[in-house]
Order: sequence, then C-alpha cells, then structure tokens
Amino acid sequence: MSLPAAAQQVLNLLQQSPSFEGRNRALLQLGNQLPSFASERRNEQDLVHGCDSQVWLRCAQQGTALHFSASSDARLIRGLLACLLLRANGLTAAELAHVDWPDWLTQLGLKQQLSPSRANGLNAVVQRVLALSRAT
Amino acid sequence: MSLPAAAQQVLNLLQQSPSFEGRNRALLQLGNQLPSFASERRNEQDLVHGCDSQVWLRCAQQGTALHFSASSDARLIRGLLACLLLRANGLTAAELAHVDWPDWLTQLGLKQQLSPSRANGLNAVVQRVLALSRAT
Amino acid sequence: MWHNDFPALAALAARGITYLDSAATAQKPAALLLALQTYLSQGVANVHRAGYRLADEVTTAFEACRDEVATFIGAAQRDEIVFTRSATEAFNLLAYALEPQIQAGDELLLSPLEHHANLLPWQQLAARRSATLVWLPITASGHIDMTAASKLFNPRTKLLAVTQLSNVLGTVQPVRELCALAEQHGALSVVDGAQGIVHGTVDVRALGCDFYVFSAHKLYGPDGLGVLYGRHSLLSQLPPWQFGGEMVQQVSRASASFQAAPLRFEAGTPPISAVLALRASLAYLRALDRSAVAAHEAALLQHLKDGLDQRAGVRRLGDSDAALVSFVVDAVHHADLAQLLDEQGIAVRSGQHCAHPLMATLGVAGSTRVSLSLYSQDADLERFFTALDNALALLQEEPTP
Amino acid sequence: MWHNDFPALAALAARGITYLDSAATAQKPAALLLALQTYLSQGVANVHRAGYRLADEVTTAFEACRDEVATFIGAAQRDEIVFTRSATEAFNLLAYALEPQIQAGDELLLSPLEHHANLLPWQQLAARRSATLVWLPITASGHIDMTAASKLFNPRTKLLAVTQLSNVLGTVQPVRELCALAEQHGALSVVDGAQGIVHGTVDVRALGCDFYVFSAHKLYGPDGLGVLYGRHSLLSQLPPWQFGGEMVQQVSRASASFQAAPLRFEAGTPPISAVLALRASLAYLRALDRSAVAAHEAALLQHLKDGLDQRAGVRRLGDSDAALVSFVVDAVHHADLAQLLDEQGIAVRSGQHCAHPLMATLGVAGSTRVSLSLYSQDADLERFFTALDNALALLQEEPTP
Ligand SMILES: Cc1ncc(COP(=O)(O)O)c(C=O)c1O
Ligand SMILES: Cc1ncc(COP(=O)(O)O)c(C=O)c1O
Repeated sequence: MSLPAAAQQVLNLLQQSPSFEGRNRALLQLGNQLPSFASERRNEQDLVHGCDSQVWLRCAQQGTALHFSASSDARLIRGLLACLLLRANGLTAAELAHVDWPDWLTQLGLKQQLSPSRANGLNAVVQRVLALSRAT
Repeated sequence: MSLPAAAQQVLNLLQQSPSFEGRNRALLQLGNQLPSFASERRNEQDLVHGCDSQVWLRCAQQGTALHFSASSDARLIRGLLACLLLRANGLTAAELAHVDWPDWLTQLGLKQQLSPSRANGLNAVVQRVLALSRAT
Repeated sequence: MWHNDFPALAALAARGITYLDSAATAQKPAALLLALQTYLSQGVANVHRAGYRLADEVTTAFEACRDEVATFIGAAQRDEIVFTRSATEAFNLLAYALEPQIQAGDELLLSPLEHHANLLPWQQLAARRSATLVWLPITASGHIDMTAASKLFNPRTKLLAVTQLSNVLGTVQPVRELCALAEQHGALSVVDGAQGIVHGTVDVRALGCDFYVFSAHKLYGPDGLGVLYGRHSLLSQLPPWQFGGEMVQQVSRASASFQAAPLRFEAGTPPISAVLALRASLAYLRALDRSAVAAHEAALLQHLKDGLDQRAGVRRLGDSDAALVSFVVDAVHHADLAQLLDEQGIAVRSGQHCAHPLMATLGVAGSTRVSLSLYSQDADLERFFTALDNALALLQEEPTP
Repeated sequence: MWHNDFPALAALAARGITYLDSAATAQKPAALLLALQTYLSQGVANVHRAGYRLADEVTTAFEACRDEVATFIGAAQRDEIVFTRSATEAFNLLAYALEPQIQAGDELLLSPLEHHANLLPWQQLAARRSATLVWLPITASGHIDMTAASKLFNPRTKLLAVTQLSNVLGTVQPVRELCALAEQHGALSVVDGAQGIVHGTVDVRALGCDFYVFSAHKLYGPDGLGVLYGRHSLLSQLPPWQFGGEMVQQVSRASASFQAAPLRFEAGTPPISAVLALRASLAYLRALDRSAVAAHEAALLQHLKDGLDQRAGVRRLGDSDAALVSFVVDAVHHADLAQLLDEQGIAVRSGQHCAHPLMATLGVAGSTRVSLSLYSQDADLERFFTALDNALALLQEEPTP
C-alpha cells in the first residue's frame, strides 16, 4: 500500500527536521494547517475521551473514501492529529484497517506518542478513527 | 527481690534439662501438677483470648498475697502456665508489677514463648495476670 | 530441582528451618527479587495518564502484567482483570458491588469449606440484605456432595461462592459442575482460587465461573496484591466501590463519573511494584514444565499421606487431592504439637486455618497442616517426620501420675 | 547531599531524566531496597498468630513498624495505627465505617483543594445518606479562609475533611485551627496528610485531628501501603468494613465477632513486605537532620518560585508554602508544555492533578506541577528552567499565518 501524497509530505518534513526544535516546529506548523472546528461543532459526541487536552474528531464519507477532521485546544496535539489525519484521509475503511499505526509513527519519529498510557490520548484517537471507520 | 521457693525449683529443673527432650518432659510434668479446673469452673469470663488452646485463669487473694490458678486443654501450655504461676503466686500486687517476665522466661530458656505474636498466648496470659492483680 | 530458584530456601536451611507452610504464603523466586530491585533502583513513577516517558514505561509494564494475568487464567479479555490488595479485598469488593443485586429472601450458596475471606463478606452481605446463607453439604472425604448440591439450587439462589481447593483439607472441589448448575439457575458464581491456582492450570472460561479470585503471594508472587477476574458482561456493570484518583472521568463538587472496568475498581495509587513483581513470577512459572511440577507435587503429597498414615494415632482430615494435608493426633493438642515441631525447626500451620465453621463441622478444635509447593522436597518431609516422631514420643507418653 | 542515598537518581541521570514529580511518588532510599531484599531472600512468612519462629519474627518486625509509625506521627498509642493499601483506601474505610454516624441533612465540610481521594468517598457518603457537602472558601493565595470557615461550622456539621498541604498549590492549610473548630462543634476531623507528612514533622496530637491519613509511597516508602491514624476512643468504636482472615475472634456459619482495632480493620494477608519496607524508610528519615532537610527544601522552593516569576507569561497558582508549585503559561496549553518538557527529560506532572473541583475553582483547564523532595537539587531546577525556556521559545512563537 503506497502512502497518500500528503502523508509522504509530512514524512519528508519530519525526517528532514529530526532535532527537538525542528521536529516540534514542524508539528506546530502542521497543527496550524488543521482546519479548526467552529466552536459550535465541538459537541460532546465528537470528544475523544482519555486525552489531557480536548480533542474532537469527526468522520465524513466521500464515496468509499473517508475524511476525518479533528481539532484540539493544544497546538502540538493538533500537529500530532494532523500526522494521523494526513495518513488516514482518503482511504477506504478497508484500507484504514490495514494501516500500521505504530510503524507510521515510528517513521515520523513519534512512536512514543502512541503508547496507550500516554496522557496525550493519541492512542485513543487512533482507536476512535478505527471505530468511526468501521461504523461507516 | 528474691525468687519464691517454688520458682527457684522450676528454674533448677529447667536449667538442669536443657535438651529438647528434657525441657519438654519437665514442662509436661509441671503441667500435670497444675490443679485442673473442674469443668463447671471453666466459665467464659476466665477464658484468656488470643491463645490457640483454651486457657483459663483466675485469681484469689489471701491477705495481700495473690494466688492464681490456671488451666488449659493443651498439656505443654499447662506447663508454661505453671512456670508463670509458680513465679507469680504468693506475691502482692505491688511485687507482681515489678516481676521482669521476659527475664524470667529467658532464665527458663523459654523466652521465645512470650512474644506477643505467638499463638500460644503466653503474653496474653501475663497481661491477664497483671490486669487481675491490678483489679484486686 | 526448582528449589534453587528460591533464594530464601538456602537461608532457611542454614538456620535449620524447614518451610512447610506455603499455603499460608510462598517463598519468592529470584526472578521476583530481581524485578523488584530493578524497578526500585532504576526509577519509580506513578501509573496511568503518563505525562512523561518514565511514567509511560512503568504504566506499560504495569498493564502488561494485566495481559499476562489474563493469559495465565484464560480470561477472554484483559479488562476482566482487576488488581486488588489481596484475595480478601477482592471478595469484599464483590460482596459490596453485588449488594444492589441481592434482595431479602435471596439465597447465597456456600460450602462449609470456605476460608473466612470467602465467607465473612457474604455473611455480612446476607445480614445487610436479609438474605440467607445456604450450605452445601460435604462428604466424609471433604468434597462438596454434588447430589445434595444439585437439590439446593432454586430460583431464590442468587450466588454461589466456593473454593477450588480447600486450604484445610487439600480437596479439589467440583467447581466446574457447580458453576454450570449456578448458570442454569441464573445464579452468579464466585470461585476462590487462592489455593487452586497454585497447584494446577486454571482456565476461567473452561471453569465457567463469573468471578475468580486469588492472591499473588501464594502464587510465588508478592504480598499486597490480589486479583479479581470478572466476566466482562458482569464486571462492566458493577458499580465502583472505592473512590479516589485514577478511577474517575469527570469530577465536580457535586458529582462524579467513572472509568470503565477495570480502572473504576482501582482507586488511588495501586501496588505498582507488586504488580511488576507478579509479572516476573508469572514469567517464571510460565517457563516451567508445569506437568513436571504437578508430578513432583503429586509424589510429595503421596509421600506425606503415606507417612502420616503409618503413624499411630494420627488421623488425616478429609482425603487431600493436592498440595496440603491437615491432621489431628489422638489425645494430643495441636498447639502442643505445633510448639514441639517449631522447636525442631518445622514451620507448619496449626489451629483453625481461618476456617472456623469447617473445624466445627469436622468436630475438631484445630489441626496441624503441612503444605507443599513446587520447591518442596522429600528431604523436607523426612525432617518433618523425624520431628513429628520426636514430638509424639513426648506427647504420647503416659503422663506420670 | 542526600541524593546519593537514592540509587534510582543515578540511573535516571544516566538516562538524562530529571525527576521533579515526587509529589506523585517518591524515589526510594537504598535502605528500603535492602530491607525488601533481605526479607524476601531470608524467608517470608505470613503474620499474626504465629505458630513458628519465622512467623513470629516477621510478625514482630511487622508490628514494630506500627510502633514506629505511631512514634513518627506522635500517636498516643500503637493501636491507633491501621495499615491500608493506600491513603485512598484509608479514606474509603473512614467514609464507610463512619456511615452509620451520618444522617440526612448532616453537613460534611470540605475544602475545594481536596484531592479526589479525600473528596469522592465523602461525596458518595453524602449521596448515600442525603447529607450535604459544604465547601470552605479559599483565598487568592490558595489557603482556606479561616474567617469564612469559622462561620460554616454549625450544629449540623458532622465532619471536617481537609488536606494539610495542597498537592496542587503547595499551600499549607490551617489544619490545627480547623480541627479545633471541629472539636468545638462536635464534628469529627479527618486530615489528609499525604503531602503534608513528607515535608514537615507531624504530631497528630498537636494537630488535634481525629483521623490522619497518608500513603507510604510518597514518604520515600513502598507503594501498596497507606496508614490510617485514628484517635483510640473513636477508632475502637468503628465497625469493621472489610471482612476475612485475621480480623476475627470467633466465626460460626451464622455470625462472627471481631478483633479490636487495629486488627479488625486489617482483613486478610496485609502487605507485609511493604510494611517492613516502610519501617526501613522511617528509620532512614529519623536518622536525617530534619531541620536541614526543611532548610534545603525551602531554598529549593524559593529558587523554583523565583525562576518561574522571572519568565514572561508564567503564572503560579496560589502561593506555595512547601515543596511544590503549579503554574500555567498564557496562551500555552499545559499538554503541549508537558510534551516538550518530557522530550527534554523533565518529569513533571501536567493536568488536573486529581483535583478537578480545584481546577474549576481556579478557572484553569490544567497546570504544570513541579514537585520537590529532599533529594532534589538546584541542578535539577536549572535543567528544568533550560527545558522550560526551550519549550516556551517554541510555544510562544507567533504562529506562522
Ligand atoms: C482458600 C483461601 N482463600 C482466601 C484466602 C485469603 O487470602 P489473602 O489473605 O491473601 O487475602 C486464603 C489465604 O489464606 C485461602 O487459603
Ligand atoms: C493530597 C493527596 N491526598 C491523597 C492522595 C492519594 O494517595 P494514594 O494515591 O497513594 O492513595 C494523594 C496522592 O496523589 C495526594 O496528593
């Protein structure tokens, strides 16, 4: 399964900037690009539990392709969300089920962030992505 | 404070027989000499709690001197009780308060038996002896 | 053979102590000591909702133990495993959390073999809810009488609580059959695996029980840690019992919402190092040839039974199937025997073994219990028998008149 | 200076980790590791009603810890000390055991500073008994407002539950004055000493509290162990809460009678090795010059406060008196800050610190908490500040449009 173009871009970006500053500045930029949820769309049912920041996630279907939108009140978390979404968006539910998320985050140098015990809740977000995709 | 004669005797007896067999045979003999409680006198209020065997203890006064009687359904425990009583009987409440029980049991080679956590309850018996003597 | 894996045994041997009380608590394998030492010397952290990598590592290791316990007992899901302070706490959790389900007139079915831990919480629950304890009769050999048992189930039966292996008689109980009966009658089943899990492979799904409880310290693990297994569909419905940090979702001044099971039952800082230590013990056990262990323990048990049966006046209680034997001696008080065995360095249990009703049922004031483990050896039993003979020689002597 | 006594610090340093989360759990002194290793490698035994010398020795050591805890906190009697799984369990024990004394309409007085452990058990109790939680106001500095507090006591006040030292703000509370008010009004007083005991000498009689609670793991002791102190006249009257072995006197099929306190509250096998480990930690602490420790911690705290106050956008929450500081940064999310600090090896707490109502009161979603201990050093704070500056440089940058 080849990478979506957007995912390839984020991969290049993060691999080019392995330093603490570079990586995090890149993440912050990625987060800024995330379309921000209008506050009236931040409803309870889109809230992902288990995150230390508030994370909203919703899913829309275009044909068989799924499109996720997400936001958070924390900027770095938004960057992490962007990394997930750029990898997920445009895939079908079947394709999504086969994404190797730990591998993806390892490639980005962000593997640690996916641990189930992390307060950032990234693991919870991935679970929600999969649950939403199964529900479509 | 000099030892009562009966206590001196039991001390001699146990010190003469330091072996496992000798000491325990002596204890069993001492226990046999303990005047046995008639079963109707084995009432609840004389029962000493915290013993793995059933131990009864009562106290009588002759002038200022205290006389304890005790029994148990376990023979070796009876022997241990005898060791305590031979040391205690005939003393006044004031004298009793000054008896160094750990030292006495150490002299007899039975110090271990007095530990508060021992299921034999010897420590509980000593506490009851003191409580009864204070109550007179 | 395995006994070299348990450093305390050499230390005890050097002091002339023969440890035959593993049913009370087991000695610990070197692997456990190492795991504890490693954790405590490399950096501790509190678990769950980790904000930094040390906490993440510790939490991951902590949660890995949950997986390993689930595998060890054949649970269907990791979130069926709750960590408690002890088996005792697990029973109390159940008795309080199930309270709303028990109504006046309901019947709780218990065996007279139960350890106080699997008796008193139900006795108290019954008192609080005006429910009735109903007793499963046992046979002369110390087994629950299945014919009689099957007649005791009825529509009022709400709960069955039975031990898998009696801590006094060493008898293995027909738990699978009883749980099946409970299921047929719509009653919940609680199995006390405190002893059972130590001496056989456990598969909670094959047993068919709703809840299964054990203590780590008897399973060559650390003290201060128990495990409650609960069937997911039931456990996830139980209300929380203890309240505090980590088990909540939202808290306001007026109210609170709670995590899903198992976290909702693990209020506050859990016994983290004990959980990590249990993980090491389970890894140790998993690496053993468990059928070789079973054969070893069976041979020791036979040796023990035969030896006792050869001694005049000695009477075994029930007919042990595994790991431990209780006995009484005619005209000898168990407390006297305990004292003389102890003087000779034999560590065995004496008394009522936290099972007063069973002792009353058997009509004995107390007994002496010898219990075995995978690290026990024939030489331990030889030393025990020598000490027993010495003790009985004294205690069975005619009293000098 | 004392930091060489804590083996984990070198291991953490070697990994580039700076541990500033001691309020969550403290690293352990070498003395504790040694005590555990000794116990586990020399032979373990279960405690109480010992039939043999190994069990007697372990029980004696176990009970000696009770004496040492009593001395450590100035209790009048050793039997005022109950061992629990944690501070959390101690609060739950109290909230259940005091339940019969709480009637509909009674008031329980709490501060909004309370950790969930000293809030949720009372919230639940209030719900069960239709009692009311009444909240003590706090000042801007994060201290309970005594003028306001004194007006809240009234004849319906049945219980006061307050923390000695806030785990979020580091503020020391006027506990002695509050307990005196409680006594005047015939209310029971419960003090949460989980943080307080770590950073000052405690004398429960001088405090005048009825109950005092702490966790061993924050006091340089083992996890899996808490302590409940209860004034003898009160503790001895409380009904038991958990039921099982060791806490009983007599048990029949129908009923049971129980030991006196503290054993009646210690059902089942207790966390024996943790109790022995706590004993080692207390011995270690007793040997320290505690005024030197206090001076060291005070200097570190000042260093921390000054450093934070120098940074633009950083706002401390409350005005800490001891050991820990929480802060927020304008326009920076605490979760983002946590992540960047962690990446630089700084282990600090981030979030709501198990004190949701306090965060709501303060109007913040979360905060970053730096907490100190006797083994903390100025160099730890320097590393923290460097990391903080690096993180804020990124997070306070204007977002590229
Ligand atoms: C059969 C049985 N159940 C329950 C228990 C209670 O275990 P714990 O004291 O570890 O809670 C024991 C331990 O003696 C036991 O043997
Ligand atoms: C003030 C306070 N109270 C109670 C607790 C609860 O302690 P534990 O989790 O050890 O039960 C904590 C620990 O975070 C605390 O800081």
